[in-house]
Amino acid sequence: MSSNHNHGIHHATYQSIDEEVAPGLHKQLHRQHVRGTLYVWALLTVGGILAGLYLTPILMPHMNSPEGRAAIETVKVFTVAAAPVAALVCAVAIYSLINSRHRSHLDSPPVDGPPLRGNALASGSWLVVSTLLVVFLLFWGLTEWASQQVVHADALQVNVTGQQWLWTYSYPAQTVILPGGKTLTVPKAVDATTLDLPINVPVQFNVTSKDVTHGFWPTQLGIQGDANPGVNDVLRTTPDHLGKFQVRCSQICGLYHAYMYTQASVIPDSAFTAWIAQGDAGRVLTSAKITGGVR
Amino acid sequence: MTTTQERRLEDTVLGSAAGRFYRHQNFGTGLLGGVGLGFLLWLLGEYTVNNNPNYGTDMVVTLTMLGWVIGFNLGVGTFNAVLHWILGHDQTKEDELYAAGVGQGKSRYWKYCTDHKVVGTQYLILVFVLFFIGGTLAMMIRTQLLTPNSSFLSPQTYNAIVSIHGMTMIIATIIMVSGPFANFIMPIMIGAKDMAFPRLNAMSIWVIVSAVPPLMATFFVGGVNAGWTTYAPLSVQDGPAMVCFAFTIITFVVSVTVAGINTLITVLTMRAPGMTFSRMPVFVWASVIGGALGLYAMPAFLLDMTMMVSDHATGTSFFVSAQGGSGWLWENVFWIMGHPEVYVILIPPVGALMEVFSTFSRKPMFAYKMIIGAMIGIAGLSIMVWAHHMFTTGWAPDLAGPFMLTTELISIPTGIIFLCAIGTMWRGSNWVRLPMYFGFLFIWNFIVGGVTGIYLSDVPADDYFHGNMFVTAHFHYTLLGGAMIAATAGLCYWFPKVTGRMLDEKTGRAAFWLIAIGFQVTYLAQFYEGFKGMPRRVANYDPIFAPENVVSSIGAYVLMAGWIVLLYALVSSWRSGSIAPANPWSAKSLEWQTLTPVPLENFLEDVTVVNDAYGYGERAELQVHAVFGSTSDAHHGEGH
Amino acid sequence: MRRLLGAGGAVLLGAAVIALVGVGFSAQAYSSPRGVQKATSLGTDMTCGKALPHVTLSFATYADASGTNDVGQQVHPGGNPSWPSYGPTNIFQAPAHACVTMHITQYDSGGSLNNPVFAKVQGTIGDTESVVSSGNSVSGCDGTSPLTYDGTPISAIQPCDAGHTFSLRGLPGIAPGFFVNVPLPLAGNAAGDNVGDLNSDAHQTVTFSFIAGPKGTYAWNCEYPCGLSVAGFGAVMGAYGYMSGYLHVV
Amino acid sequence: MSATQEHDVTHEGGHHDTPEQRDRKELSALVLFIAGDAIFLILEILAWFYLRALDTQNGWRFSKATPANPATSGSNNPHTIVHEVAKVAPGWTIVIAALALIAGLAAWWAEGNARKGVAHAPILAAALVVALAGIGAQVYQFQILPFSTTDGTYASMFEFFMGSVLAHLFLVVVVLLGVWNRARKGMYNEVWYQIRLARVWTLWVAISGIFLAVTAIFFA
Repeated sequence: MSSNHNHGIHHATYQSIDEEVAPGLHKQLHRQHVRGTLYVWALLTVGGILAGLYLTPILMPHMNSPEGRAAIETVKVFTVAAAPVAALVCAVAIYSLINSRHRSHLDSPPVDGPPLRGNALASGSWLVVSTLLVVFLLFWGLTEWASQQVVHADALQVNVTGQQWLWTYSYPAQTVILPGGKTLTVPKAVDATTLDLPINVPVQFNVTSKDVTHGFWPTQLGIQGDANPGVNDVLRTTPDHLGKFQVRCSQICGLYHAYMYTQASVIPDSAFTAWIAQGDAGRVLTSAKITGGVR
Repeated sequence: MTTTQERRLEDTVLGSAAGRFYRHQNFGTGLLGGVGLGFLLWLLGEYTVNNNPNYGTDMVVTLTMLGWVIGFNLGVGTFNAVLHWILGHDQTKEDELYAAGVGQGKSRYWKYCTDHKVVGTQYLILVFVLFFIGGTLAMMIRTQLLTPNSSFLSPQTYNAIVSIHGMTMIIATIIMVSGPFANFIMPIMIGAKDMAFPRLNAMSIWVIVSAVPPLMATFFVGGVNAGWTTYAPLSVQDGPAMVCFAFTIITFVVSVTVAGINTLITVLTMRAPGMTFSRMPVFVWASVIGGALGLYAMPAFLLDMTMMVSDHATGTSFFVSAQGGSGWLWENVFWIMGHPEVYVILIPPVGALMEVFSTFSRKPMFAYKMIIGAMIGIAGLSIMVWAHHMFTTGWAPDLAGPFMLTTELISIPTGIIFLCAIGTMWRGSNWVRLPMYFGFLFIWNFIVGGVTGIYLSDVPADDYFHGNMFVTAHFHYTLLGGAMIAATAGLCYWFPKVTGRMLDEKTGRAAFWLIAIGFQVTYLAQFYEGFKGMPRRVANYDPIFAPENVVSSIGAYVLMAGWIVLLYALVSSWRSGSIAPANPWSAKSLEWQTLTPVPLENFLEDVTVVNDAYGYGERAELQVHAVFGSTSDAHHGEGH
Repeated sequence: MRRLLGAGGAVLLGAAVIALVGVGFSAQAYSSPRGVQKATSLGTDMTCGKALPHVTLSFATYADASGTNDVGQQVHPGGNPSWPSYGPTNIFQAPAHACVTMHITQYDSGGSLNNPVFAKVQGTIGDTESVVSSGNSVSGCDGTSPLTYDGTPISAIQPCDAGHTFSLRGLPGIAPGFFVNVPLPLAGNAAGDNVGDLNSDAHQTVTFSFIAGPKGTYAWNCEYPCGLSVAGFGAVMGAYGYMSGYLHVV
Repeated sequence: MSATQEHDVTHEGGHHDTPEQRDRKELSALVLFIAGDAIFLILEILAWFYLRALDTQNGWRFSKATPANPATSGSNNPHTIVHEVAKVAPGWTIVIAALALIAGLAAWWAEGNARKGVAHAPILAAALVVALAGIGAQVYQFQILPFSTTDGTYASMFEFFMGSVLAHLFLVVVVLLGVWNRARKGMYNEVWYQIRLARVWTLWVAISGIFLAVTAIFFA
């Protein structure tokens, strides 16, 4: 038998093995270890919660619709909910690193760790907590999602056509009865290459494509849907804040995918009516004017 | 093993029909065969089918690629055994020994070699090559994105690079652990003498090798425009590059299927006595689960890609809506493959990492049964979550709820992986060597990847984040920061066993810090881009995204520098590192109990397993994983 | 120290490889071998409705990119002979905020647009273009025979009479909302016919003016389905440099 | 390594199994392969029903297109399709599946004979001929189809099914060729498990062929 054929090595067993033969939870979690870990955990949890609450709105753009704000809220809530669990994992890892019994990096540790092969209480509570978290996340997600499925009886129809590599919009002739009883009339169909939406008017986008799949993503409306050739994809929202943003293509669509964007704006409904009344001649683009553009 | 015995073997081999052609087949003859047959079929195509304006070029490219793949495998020797079997000329013992590489020195690494350790090493080299190609492409992407309206690459070249970066990395990560380590280490871990089907094993590597050139050929026939997901109908609209791309995948599917079957049968039928399922190391379980999941996922990939070739070369219309097709068919079938595939990538590295945690914390695996259950649970759930990639496609919006449910459920078994990792570390005698460094990095990265994954699983949030850089950052955190870092931990762990040399730890740690810091900078910046609303896969962008793109690019350069330093450490240690002892980590699993370098058929004596491989800190009788020799106590403790 | 040197060397080597590959790729990129066409200055005048520096650019669309069937003019050296192309180059340059007049000579045949929106002239001065026909004998799709224009400003063509379009857009963050779309009516040449010979071939000369935006790179492409495959946007349409390019505003 | 090592490495890795062990391994591997193939089959049939249900732009068989309201084909394709694409009569589809089934049953018979130690090579030869006839029939069916690949998704799916059957039959022929040749040389007089593998594979191909035929005929 060759000398480096060293199967059957006996490593030193854990020093206080007799205490650990039938370990209860309180013995596995030695008090000083628990305290150290708890400090790290608390610190990280607070950090995570604060980041979730205060960083998210800074990181994400201002949203022009309830759907958009729901996205921000979701990130906020999920970060806060996940923070304690993520912090616990980090805390144990960091504590294990700091409190490593073995300082020499060159040789194998002289003493093995305690042979903890699992603990029903720890595993069980981990399972219960993570299941409860998932149930909460699911409940939150489904509630938010369901609240976005409200179909307004009357909505401004906007036909969105994606093609390589431009979005075009057409407003068919229609009369929309607004929630307050007022009406909004598009007397004659209007084609446009920018997207202009009246504020507080429910909008229904009918999204389709002439060629390949595009991703219709009016960024700050918090909705998104693919433009599939031969299919009509319906998206609904009600923009409730004035402002400008971009419609970007979110699905790679070939050569000029990067340039497939549209300037879009939410404008007062009087401005919208005035613009639409010019009919097709009103292709003079509102958004371009708002931005002090080139025309 | 330069013994009389070996010399005797060499004599036997060389004394038999050594001059036969198939003994001389190697990578070179493979190239010759592939190029030759490819050229022949190209000529044939040019003079027969290249008259259709719509499909002619695609038909020619299809024929050429077919010629390359078949020719290469003919040349390298993939079909030898089948042909011999059909002819009724079974290989002699000498032939089989020759095929296992006996007495051929380093040249066996260039051959159709049936020794699982040679195949594992070949896989390792291939993975390095693929990562280097993919990494170079990534650097070009980041260079293009340094400035908003960069003119470093044309939009067409940019799209081509994005697509091939993606697919190269996907292929490389699928095989990065199941290739090298499930082939080299896993059979030793279960006390087997080889894989169940050594010739299929060799086939799996050489078929993948033949799949790589078509992928790179896409650059020369117009490039793939459609990203690695190659969504139809854009990919139908693409030029013949898409045919090359599809051929890569079809070939790759053959390899993964064969390798998956091989892994499963090996573990099912070739375990050493006493190696019960409950004593199997976690890495073995992970390989089995990864292989089984691959077996489920790959047929879907095959279906999608054959349909794609058919649309290109024969004018069928599976994905062309004007003639009744649908891009949704592509998307569904693609993600039926695609989501399980993510876990085909992830599970084996996680298994490897668990071995690292247990060995370097000097503690038994915490909650062993739970982690096996968790991996099986992840695999089971992963086949029911595919449509979360399609929340915004307009396909079946009513199914958003159920798919949100299954997707979020997957975080429960994923959480158990964390529990087992920290449970194993808790109060351990943590021995912080290089594999452990990467282990800690994995924990942090995978937390970030996991939490951001929860945002994406939620439909209202996904309506903002889908298709933007947030998704890019998320899956790089899970697949690069998670799976690939875990695989790196595994590589540093098994490096002494595979190469017989110790890995230079100082250079390795320098690489680690570059990788760790570069990675965070790169992808945290990309998260910020995503929050702000920058779409994915764009060659140019709004200047409002400029600062974070500069940061991300600089991070990416640091990250790449880190990988290159690590590669340097690996290569220089492999060439001239200090000789590794058989068991440098004092680990208990079987691969460390045999010689380094590992002899042909792995063990010099019969192996009997008596306990699991995690008896750290246990009573003496529980510390023994296996005994060697015909009687269980005869060699117990020998060698001390 | 030796280790550090080695690692440093490896980094340098890797960077060199990356740079080399990058250079290789970018050789076929933006910096078109066909060069950049700079606009010719015409002084300052009122063409765009107010006193602005006036510049002009002239280019053409050809049915045959490589010019192999042509009188010798190669508009896209090494290009695919069955592909149409803009020429002599696809990259143009004009000063910022100037009045730009473009003359595009259309030598190619055509058909129907995928989307009739692109048959309307948009974003030019007066939302019009003027077309002058020469030697055209082909019929328009509404029965006009032959399809000829006399230079009167028009705001649209029949969507089924299109040869190509010149559709120019600003990039995000530079000139949001900037959009110029000019349909080029078809000429009577069959694809692959000898084209590009100004004297004898049928062609339509389209003239229009617009005010250039602020400094930056603007992208243009053709919206007529002149490629193969899905929606006529494969092949040439997916290949950069034929029916797509840039306008550098400096 | 010391000279006292009595480790016998003169048999190549993994190949020192008994025939029973090899039988078990190879049959398990075949079952796994068939499982993967079954997933392919299921997805293929799902794709058929999915496209049939979507019928995007009347493109399944153009059955709703009329001269007044034609189904458009791609803008690059000059043909606007106004007539229904003909259904394929069941005849050949059934014949091919039946031929595969006959080949499988013949292999089964041969396997039984080999177990009993009586003549089995001629039966395997017959099975091989039947499988070759199946390929011939499949190629013939390709040629008599009343549509081409470009005629919408029904045509596409149908031809894809046929291609899939053809590929499977090709593998059947390869396997049967080997088994027959080896049987002819008397290699299965004692160890016959490979005939069983060939039988299982051929029968699976027959079953998958029947599934495809039923789908293609009853759900046009």
